Amino acid sequence: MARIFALRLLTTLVTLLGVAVIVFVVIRVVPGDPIAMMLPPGATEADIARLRTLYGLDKSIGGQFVIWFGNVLQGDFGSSITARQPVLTLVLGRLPATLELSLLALLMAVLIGGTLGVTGTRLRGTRAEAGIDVANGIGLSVPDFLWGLALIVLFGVVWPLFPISGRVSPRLELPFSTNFYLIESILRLRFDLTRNLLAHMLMPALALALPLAAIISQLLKQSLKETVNLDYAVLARTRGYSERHVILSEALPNAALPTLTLIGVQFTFLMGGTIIIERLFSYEGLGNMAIDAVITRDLPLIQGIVLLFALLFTLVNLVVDMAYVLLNPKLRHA
Amino acid sequence: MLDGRGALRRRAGLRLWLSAGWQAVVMLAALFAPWLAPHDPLAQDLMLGRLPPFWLPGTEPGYWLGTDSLGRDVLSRLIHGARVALIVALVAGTATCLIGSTLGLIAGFYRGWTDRIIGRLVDIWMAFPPVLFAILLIAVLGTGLSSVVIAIIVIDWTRFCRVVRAEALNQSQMDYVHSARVAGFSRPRTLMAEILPNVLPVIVALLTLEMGIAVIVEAILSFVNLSVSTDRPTWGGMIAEGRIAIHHVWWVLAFPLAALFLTVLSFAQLGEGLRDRFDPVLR
Amino acid sequence: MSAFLEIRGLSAVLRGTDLRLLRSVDIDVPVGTVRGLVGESGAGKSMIGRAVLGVLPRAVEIVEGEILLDGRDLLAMPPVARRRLIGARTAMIPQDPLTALNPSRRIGRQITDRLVDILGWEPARARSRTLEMLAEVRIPEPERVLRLYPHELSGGMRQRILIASAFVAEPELIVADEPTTALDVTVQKQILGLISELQARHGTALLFVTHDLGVVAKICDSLSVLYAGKVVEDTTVARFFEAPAHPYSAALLAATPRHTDPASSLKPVPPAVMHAVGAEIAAADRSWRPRHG
Amino acid sequence: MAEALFRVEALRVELPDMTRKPLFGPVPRLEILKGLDFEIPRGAVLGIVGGSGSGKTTLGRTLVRLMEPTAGRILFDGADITHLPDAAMRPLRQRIQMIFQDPMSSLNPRLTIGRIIAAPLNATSRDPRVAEALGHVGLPAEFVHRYPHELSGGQRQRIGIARAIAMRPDFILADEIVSGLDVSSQAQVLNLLEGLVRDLGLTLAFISHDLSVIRRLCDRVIVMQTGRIVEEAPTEALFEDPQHDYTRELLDAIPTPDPTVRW
Repeated sequence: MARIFALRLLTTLVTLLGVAVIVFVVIRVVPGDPIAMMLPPGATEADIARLRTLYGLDKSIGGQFVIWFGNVLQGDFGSSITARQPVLTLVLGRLPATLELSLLALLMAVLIGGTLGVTGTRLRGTRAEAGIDVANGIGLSVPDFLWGLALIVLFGVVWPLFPISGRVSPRLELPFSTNFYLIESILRLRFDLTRNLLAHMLMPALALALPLAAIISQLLKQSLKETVNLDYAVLARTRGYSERHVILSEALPNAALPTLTLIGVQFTFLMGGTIIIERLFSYEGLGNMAIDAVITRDLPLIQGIVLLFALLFTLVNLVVDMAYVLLNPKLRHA
Repeated sequence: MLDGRGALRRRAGLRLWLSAGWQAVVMLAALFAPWLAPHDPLAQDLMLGRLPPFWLPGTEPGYWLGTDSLGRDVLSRLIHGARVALIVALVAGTATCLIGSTLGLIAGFYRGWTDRIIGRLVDIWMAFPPVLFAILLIAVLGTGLSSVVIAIIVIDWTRFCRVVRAEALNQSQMDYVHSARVAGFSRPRTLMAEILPNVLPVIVALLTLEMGIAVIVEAILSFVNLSVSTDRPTWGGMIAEGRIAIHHVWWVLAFPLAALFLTVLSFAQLGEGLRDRFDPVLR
Repeated sequence: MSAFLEIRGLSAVLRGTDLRLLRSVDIDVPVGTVRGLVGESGAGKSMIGRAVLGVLPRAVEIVEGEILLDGRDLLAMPPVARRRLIGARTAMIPQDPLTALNPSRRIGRQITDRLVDILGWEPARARSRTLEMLAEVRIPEPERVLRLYPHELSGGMRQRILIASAFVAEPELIVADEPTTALDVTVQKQILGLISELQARHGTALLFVTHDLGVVAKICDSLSVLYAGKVVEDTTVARFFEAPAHPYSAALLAATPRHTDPASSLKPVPPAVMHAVGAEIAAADRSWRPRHG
Repeated sequence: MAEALFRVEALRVELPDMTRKPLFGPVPRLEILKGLDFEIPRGAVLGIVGGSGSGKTTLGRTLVRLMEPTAGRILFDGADITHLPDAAMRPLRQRIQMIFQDPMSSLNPRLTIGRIIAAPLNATSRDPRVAEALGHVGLPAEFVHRYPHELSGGQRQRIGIARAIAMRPDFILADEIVSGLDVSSQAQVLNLLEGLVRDLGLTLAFISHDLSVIRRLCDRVIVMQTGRIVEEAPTEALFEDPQHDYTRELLDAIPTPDPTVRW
């Protein structure tokens, strides 16, 4: 097992190095003169000179990469050109909002998808299953962006149930000392704030959750339907266990395993989706900041956000792969 | 069971026809936009601003789906917007498919170091959020249709590569591939004549999905104002305008949204329908 | 004495169609005897075993007949009571030892859980009885084996576990569904020997589903030959191998390889026999009207 | 005695054992075949028997060069083919054919039967040779338009045979070709193969786990256990007077369809 983990860690490091090279190439090499790219509207001669010395642009490409990568490893992503603050501070300040949104969406996806998958298996061969299949088909082919828009029209305009912009109502006093608003509001027992936060998060989270819920539901149902016909599930039935027990206790632990690996990759897709969904709902997270950074050409900030996302994605995949090994008795003893 | 399959086939046939019907509508709109559109999609007339669609009170004759805040005709913009959507779907979808599938086939069939390099590359690519990657590329490359197409290819080739690689790998372990070797087939011939026909259904399904995805990516880029130039109407651009004035002109958002929904769904259905119809194993 | 398991006029169709899968099947398995259920793939032999245990696939619908377990008709019972009765008095030895054990649970729990959950035994009693049973199927170090996961055991060992698990609660009927098809011949011989020995010692009624007439000759007392869901011959093993009565079962026996007499074995089934048995099925179907219309 | 069609000398096959692959350094190797010597005379039918894990399938795949030997020599018709590269092997391929265990997996599901049989043949001789091959295995010529999944198991396996003989090979390897079939189809396929070997003068290696099938078809038998040949003898002698314990064990374990024979 230690061998599998070590191997996996090694490939993760290689991936992260590759990510760094590509970010470097796209941002620093392709545009020709990166300084010109980095110039915010209304930059002065002094800005240009400062940036040139900062990035050591007189050096060779390889030399530039080494300097740049060295800085990155020390957590120095430079300073934002528009906000004139260290990139790391800005990025870490926004990260909690995006994490809370993604995790809430993941939770919703697992609950919706899991329920539909198990129910579909329970009702296999009936009209209800066919209905779940149709819903899955639509959920699979329509992306989060469209779900978000549809939710805005439905529950923001036609039947205005929820606010359509922001993370929290702007007029509220916030007693928070961290940026994990949702978690802190629960810990501080300020459930009025929790409700307000959730009302803002519900639609963006649902938009992010629906495609993943459809994938989970479809894959879980498929693998459950195979598993409930395996001999061990049949044996459990002949021993007097109910169908419910067979699905939940015998089949689910085994059928969930392939679904779990899939959730890893899909969760990174979901996090990638936060970028446009945050924009759509004016939610103050990393993604919204990233789009602003691209529009204002704040290159150090873009770089920082891309690297942070890449780090998160590889970590998610690493964690899921390791969880898979831990949960699979065949690999646990390898 | 036999009856069940028949019913399934009929329903699949209906879905295929409905999808093909919508595709035809989009294609006709794109081809004949100047003749079909009742107005100039760019003509502004603030006197005619914020007209609602035809079934609501306060409309002006000839503006069926209303106008936006600047008084531009929504229907005409919708029809003209089909052009960018269709070009992106066809060009970006096909190019992404060709590049991704080729790499996937090679990696899955030849294994060894090619597979390792391509696999590592896919891993690295998967570490980037695709939307951010696309936006960044456009920022670097500059806006314009060709940049949009390049961005879609660059971010989405991995989708084909991963799935096609897995399928090619799966197929290359079947005995019919060993049998081709015993028959004296060369490796490339085995790949093209034996494996490709078995991977093709997957590729076709992915291709139609990708066409829908390409349309969405373009809409997202338009939405953040990083697609083609603003004097060309796009569905995504309309959605962005509608989102800003959502409480006044929701129809500017709703109609292109509906068009995108139908387009994405019909591409997905088209893929399934084509497979049910033309795959000998399912036929 | 009446048989412990009696199947009377059992017919099944593909759900929602008139396509018959079982055609008025009659089968008896008296206490302490072994009944072989033989046929080629698609003959419905596994389906009968599954019908007895109440685990038919959803696509199969029983339309008439009775399955009497110790005189009580399983098909007339409410589902929960039927499940309890089957769970308490019967057991199954499945075909594939690789998929018959849950890969994510330890061996011990897989045997003892149902003794506690369903039969209401004390956990300690369940455990000691399980250890006793593992020793009876000659599994070395039973204490250690209880803590293992299925993938840590060979195919032959797993099949022993499944046999122990089938006999552990002293069932009166066991349905064995091709229990040795996935095994090497040398292992098959040991496993069949074990099943025979336990069956005789515990006096269990055994319904043994197999495609292999050789296996039938070794462990069964009587057999039913199936073709297209119909019992074409029901006889004792001694009589059958002496002189099979039905032309189809005679042809099946002649097609079976026999190393002691290579020249007269492996005879292809003559087309005339297939036509005749096909016509027999068609005639039976013409005179059959499903009870529910 | 004439020169043997196949001669195998000290054949060894090792495979990398990926389950014990260390993080760095070479992968440990698993020995599958541990030095085999035997010959297949022209026109002979050789049975290769053994349990699972005996290496019989690996031996077959190495003979037809689907797998690369680690050591030893394989001579086909006097020519050393042990390490012949793919391109040099290709002209010999049509003389060495194989029939696979699972016809569902060995017939390309998305090609018609006609294309499956015709694919390796050159264009001029295609149609008559396909028809001839189908005739040999007793299937109607219309089958060329069908797809594999439209046939029964026995029919599929006959297509596997037709594909092999359409090449007019000198040698055919049959790997467990009846183990997935019902007894009636099994008898039919075996009788067909027996007739073809006789009529076409083929040399055949027949891999099986089932000694009673071997007895009917083969002249000589090789018994394998864990990568070694434990006994090689003419069929009659092997069954009448087995020398090795493992052979006796295998023979004893056969369930003969005769309740009067003690087991």
